[in-house]
Amino acid sequence: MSLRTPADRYRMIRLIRGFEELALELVASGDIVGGTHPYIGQEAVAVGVCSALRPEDRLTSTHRGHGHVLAKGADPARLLAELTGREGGLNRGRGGSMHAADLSLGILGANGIVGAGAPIAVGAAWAAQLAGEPRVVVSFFGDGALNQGVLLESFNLAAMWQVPVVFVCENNGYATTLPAAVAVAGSALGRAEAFGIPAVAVDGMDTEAVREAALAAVDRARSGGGPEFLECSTYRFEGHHTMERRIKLDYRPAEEIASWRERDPLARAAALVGDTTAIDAEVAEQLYQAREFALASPAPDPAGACDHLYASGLRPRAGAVA
Amino acid sequence: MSLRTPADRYRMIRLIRGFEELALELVASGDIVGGTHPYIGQEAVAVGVCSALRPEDRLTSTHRGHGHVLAKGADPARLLAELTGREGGLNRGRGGSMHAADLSLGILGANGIVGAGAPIAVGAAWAAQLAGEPRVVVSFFGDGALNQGVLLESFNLAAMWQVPVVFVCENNGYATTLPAAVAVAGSALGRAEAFGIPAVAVDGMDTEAVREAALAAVDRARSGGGPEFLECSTYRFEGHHTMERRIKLDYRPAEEIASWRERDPLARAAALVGDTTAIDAEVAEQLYQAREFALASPAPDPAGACDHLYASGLRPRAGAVA
Amino acid sequence: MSWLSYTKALNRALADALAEDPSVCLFGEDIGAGLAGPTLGLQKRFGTSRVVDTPLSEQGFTGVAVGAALAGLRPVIEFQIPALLFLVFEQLVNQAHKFSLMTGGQASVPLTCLVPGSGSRDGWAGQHSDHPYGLFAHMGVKTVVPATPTDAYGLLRSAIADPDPVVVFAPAAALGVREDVTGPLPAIPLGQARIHRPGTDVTVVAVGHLVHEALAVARELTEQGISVEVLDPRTLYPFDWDSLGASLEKTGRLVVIDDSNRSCGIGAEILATAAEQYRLTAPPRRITRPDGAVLPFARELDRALQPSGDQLRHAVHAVLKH
Amino acid sequence: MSWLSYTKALNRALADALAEDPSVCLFGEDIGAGLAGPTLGLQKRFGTSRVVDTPLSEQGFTGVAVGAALAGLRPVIEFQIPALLFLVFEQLVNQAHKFSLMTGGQASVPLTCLVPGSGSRDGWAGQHSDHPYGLFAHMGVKTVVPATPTDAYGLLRSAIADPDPVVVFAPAAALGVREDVTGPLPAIPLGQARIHRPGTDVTVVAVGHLVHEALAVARELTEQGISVEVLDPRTLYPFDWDSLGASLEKTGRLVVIDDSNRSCGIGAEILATAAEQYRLTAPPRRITRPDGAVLPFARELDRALQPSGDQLRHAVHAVLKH
Ligand SMILES: Cc1ncc(C[n+]2csc(CCOP(=O)(O)OP(=O)(O)O)c2C)c(N)n1
Ligand SMILES: Cc1ncc(C[n+]2csc(CCOP(=O)(O)OP(=O)(O)O)c2C)c(N)n1
Ligand SMILES: [Mg+2]
Ligand SMILES: [Mg+2]
Repeated sequence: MSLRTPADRYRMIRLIRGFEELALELVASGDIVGGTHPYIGQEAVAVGVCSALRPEDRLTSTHRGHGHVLAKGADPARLLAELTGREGGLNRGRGGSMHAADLSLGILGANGIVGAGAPIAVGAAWAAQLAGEPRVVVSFFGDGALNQGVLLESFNLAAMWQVPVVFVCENNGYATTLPAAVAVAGSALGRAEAFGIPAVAVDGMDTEAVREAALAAVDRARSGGGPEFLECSTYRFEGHHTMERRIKLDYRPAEEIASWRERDPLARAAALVGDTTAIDAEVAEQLYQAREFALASPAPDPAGACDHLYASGLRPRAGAVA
Repeated sequence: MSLRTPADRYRMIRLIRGFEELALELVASGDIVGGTHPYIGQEAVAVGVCSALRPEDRLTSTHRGHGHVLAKGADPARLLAELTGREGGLNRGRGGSMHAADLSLGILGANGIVGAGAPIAVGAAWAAQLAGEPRVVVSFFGDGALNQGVLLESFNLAAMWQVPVVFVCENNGYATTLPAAVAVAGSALGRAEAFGIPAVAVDGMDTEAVREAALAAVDRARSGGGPEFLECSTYRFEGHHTMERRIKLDYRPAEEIASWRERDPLARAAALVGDTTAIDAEVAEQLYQAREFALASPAPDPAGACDHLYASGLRPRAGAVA
Repeated sequence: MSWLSYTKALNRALADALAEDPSVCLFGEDIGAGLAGPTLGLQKRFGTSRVVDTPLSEQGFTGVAVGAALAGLRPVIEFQIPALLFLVFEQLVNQAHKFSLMTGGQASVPLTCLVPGSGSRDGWAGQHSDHPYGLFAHMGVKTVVPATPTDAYGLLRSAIADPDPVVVFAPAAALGVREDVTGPLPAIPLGQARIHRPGTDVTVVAVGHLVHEALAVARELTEQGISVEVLDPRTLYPFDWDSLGASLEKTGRLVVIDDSNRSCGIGAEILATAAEQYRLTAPPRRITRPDGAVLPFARELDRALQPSGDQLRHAVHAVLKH
Repeated sequence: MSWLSYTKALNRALADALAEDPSVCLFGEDIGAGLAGPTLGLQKRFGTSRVVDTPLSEQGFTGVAVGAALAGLRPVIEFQIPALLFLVFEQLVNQAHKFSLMTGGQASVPLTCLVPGSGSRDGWAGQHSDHPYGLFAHMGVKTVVPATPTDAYGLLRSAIADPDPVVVFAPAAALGVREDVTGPLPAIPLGQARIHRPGTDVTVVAVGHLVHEALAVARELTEQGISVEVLDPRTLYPFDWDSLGASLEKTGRLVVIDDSNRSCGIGAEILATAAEQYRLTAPPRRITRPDGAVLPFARELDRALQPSGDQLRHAVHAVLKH
């Protein structure tokens, strides 16, 4: 799915938003077990960045990964089937929300460990460089990841080796309940710059602004200019995890949420398109089909619980011996 | 042993230098098993920094720790007995060169893992802050440690919590064979500053310059001003490890070594004292006594090989059962 | 009398420890909000300087806790996910565990790590579902897995009071267990097993939440005239070999049920020691996860890899055939 | 014919792999200088882009290797110290090991970790002397411990060719072993044990360098009319249970000698599986390090904690009493 025009990008934002709302519904109904980390509010980042990528480019994602995975082109039906733990899912139901991946599209996976995707992205970029392939790798992560040592080590390696990686920090102001203001000493931009990585602040609620910054970073990386860092200021409209719909936490003031909601990237993207009725209808249909597909896809056979444990085909001993 | 006067500091530099030379001898003779990481050439850093400390202050050290341990006041005889693996050693022969510690003097140990001392120092500083004790903690580490995630995480925690810690980077230009120039993107100072930690470049071959910078940093930390970072430019005159006396490596140009040797901190400190004959003789005697003590101290009884494995006194099962 | 949940028992243990001993302090992510349960309300009661919300810097703050412990405090760290222990393996097993021996008994590190929600939680998938207690039992870090609210309370109190590092696993599947309690709860010494149900035909050693599964099976088998002794080791390291021995002397038959990977797990250790020291009437059995298991996302697959009551029943019948 | 040392065999394996397969690349500290031995001369021959000297960022570059593997390369990492595996436990067991299953078979991570000098090296003390292969066998990462030069060559080649992560431990005490070899060396499949010496009275399973100790004891016991079969598993995970079974069917008696901690070690696994599956004539024995061992610095103490030929002799006599 191309993201070349504002209408394409609006459509993708609409799709992600709708997908996430559908996911909320399926969490509530119990069809998605364990819950998800909703991406609602942050869509401009995934869509703006991925609009700057080519099919052969790669990305690493996070626990809050649906937006990245969809924007890079994954089939919403198969992503939803993954979330509902079905055989038709992207990962055959083995990964779920936090590990959704589509290697054929360069999506090296959502990740359950904060910061873990960054060195993987650097490694994939390093491999492209070694092969002389003009591929760029994007590493998405949150403000919380800025305090992970492995991420800072990755900055150093990327800068030292000048690999084609773009670090995209989605600063939504919080790591779960912890405000970035009391967790991140100095500034996000300053951290990247300290490693000699050019760093740019971007309005993460504005798809076009993100796209512009990403295009510049990706082009530079692709042409051998080395890594770049984008800090996208954004906000999650939902709780950290769907669990928060059941437990009351008061770490974010109501006015803060309200003021960010006024900057909804969906509305902003729609404004560039004009009449969105047709697109909205198409996306609604696509999501309806996704839902049908996901819920009709069979549950995995328990006999295959150890399938793919080893790429070599090694079958481990079972846990109980008859 | 006070380090208040230039003569005191010269004496300590002389002691460390002599101790390290003696250690080289005992490695060659086989009395020290496994070798050491010689501190020769870097003495100005340990002595300058420790001259700014009070007895109740603490420090964490590195694999190249003899200088720090001696400058903080450890008994050279007991340190040497530790290096020779004797019951009379600081650690009863259980730690050796890389784990030499004297908790009674606030020496929280040399450390075998690069970067590992930094969060420990921050933790000790945090504890002092919680207790309202005016204690400062110094964390020594090399340029190689600047690329360890845990060290950068420690910068963030120290800055965020404004604990009384002084980070002292002994930049001797190399991590084993790897030049800092191809390992550390950006600058050492810039890394600390990125976390909002004031950072100062110091001539690490000049004891008085180091002392002055350390006094300022320690005073500020003690009075609640938070962490500071000192980058001491220095050089090790010997190889990374005594092993390098046996294998030939050519990662450092001979002229480079020669030019740094001309800036020997020992000569520089001596120049401030005038006639050093009496001090030299005293130190020589002290080292002679240390050697006598170390080599006369009994080897540990193998029956006590698991002594102190648990502070609770738990005795583990043996590895072979009769 | 009150109806105490497991999570509330952990909460009470932390509160009592904080109230009784000013050297106790807590570190962890989102513990101010009490997100995981055990720390609920503690920051309000004991303040932000003793109940410390940490940035996402697991290595850093674990090292900080080690340093604070060396400075005389008794830190407790809450980890949100068992996999976070992988991130801090160096700090726990290579630093905290080794300080006492390496310093010849100068230092002790009274550090407690609490992992509420260890093992599988529906829908959390491969990176959030490990039960890595065997790793710590191998390295020699004291390892506790309470099965009931009163044990959770009593063992956590002892862990905090212990002069050595202790890791306390609170299995997700046990967090919902409730118990009637009256009056103040006692501390329970580390290293003492609990016979939940005496029996004469077979000894079933059950770990953590599987104690309840084992008790259910034992009750059921009574009707078939089979007398099962259910032994909960409670502490996996140091293990209470005397209690196991006493039980095996009675029954001569052994089945272990343990929700961790098979190879080199605690089940292996129990069978090995039993084989060395006791002549069993029948070959022993263990029920575990498969070798090298990674729990898949889909519930059917996840469940297929976890030990079940059925497997236990089967194993008990098998050892009774001899 | 040549007189091949163990270290040289590793060196040859790396060189041949690099020469034959352009997707093989090496990462590690001081590997350009060939400091640890196995990489000597490789950077000169294959260039700095395939033999990469890394900064001291173990987590970072291990993650990089995972990313490079996902992008189609076959990275090998050399770790200078076994304890560095603790630092990268997350990257190895929680990322590399889990990718295949979590992605439903989309991804494989053909990553090899080589640890030359594992176990005790005289004088390197507590943080440099671990033999943590049991941790990987528990988590399910393929784990190899070659005892001889030809096995070192052949197993390392297979490890590099394998589509899954493999950790290869080269015990410090085996690095000096030499062997006469002629012609090209074969790859040796993972998961196949080697009977070093057939025998009929007792099966001695020996791991790594202890194979040579076991062979010496076996030769000596022949003179007393005792026939010892020496079995080297070579791969600890997956373990060659069939070969063990065949041996035990012959001898009915089992002794394991293994230089790692007792509790939950590979020795435990071997005894446990033997107890489950075979009726032994005598209770099995294992000779290991003590529970939770930390190797003290002093040579006498270090040696006291390692398995010895004396203990093995004693154990063989003990199992023969029955
Ligand atoms: C290393 C690590 N620490 C803690 C967690 C638990 N956890 C999951 S998401 C999260 C907050 C992440 O914050 P941020 O990086 O800002 O991303 P956001 O959730 O805001 O998108 C935490 C603490 C984890 N998964 N990994
Ligand atoms: C985390 C870690 N990585 C690697 C090593 C092996 N090693 C010991 S010292 C050293 C170099 C350290 O360089 P630097 O920090 O600059 O200190 P210096 O030796 O120059 O004093 C290395 C690679 C280690 N001990 N710990
Ligand atoms: Mg965030
Ligand atoms: Mg250095």
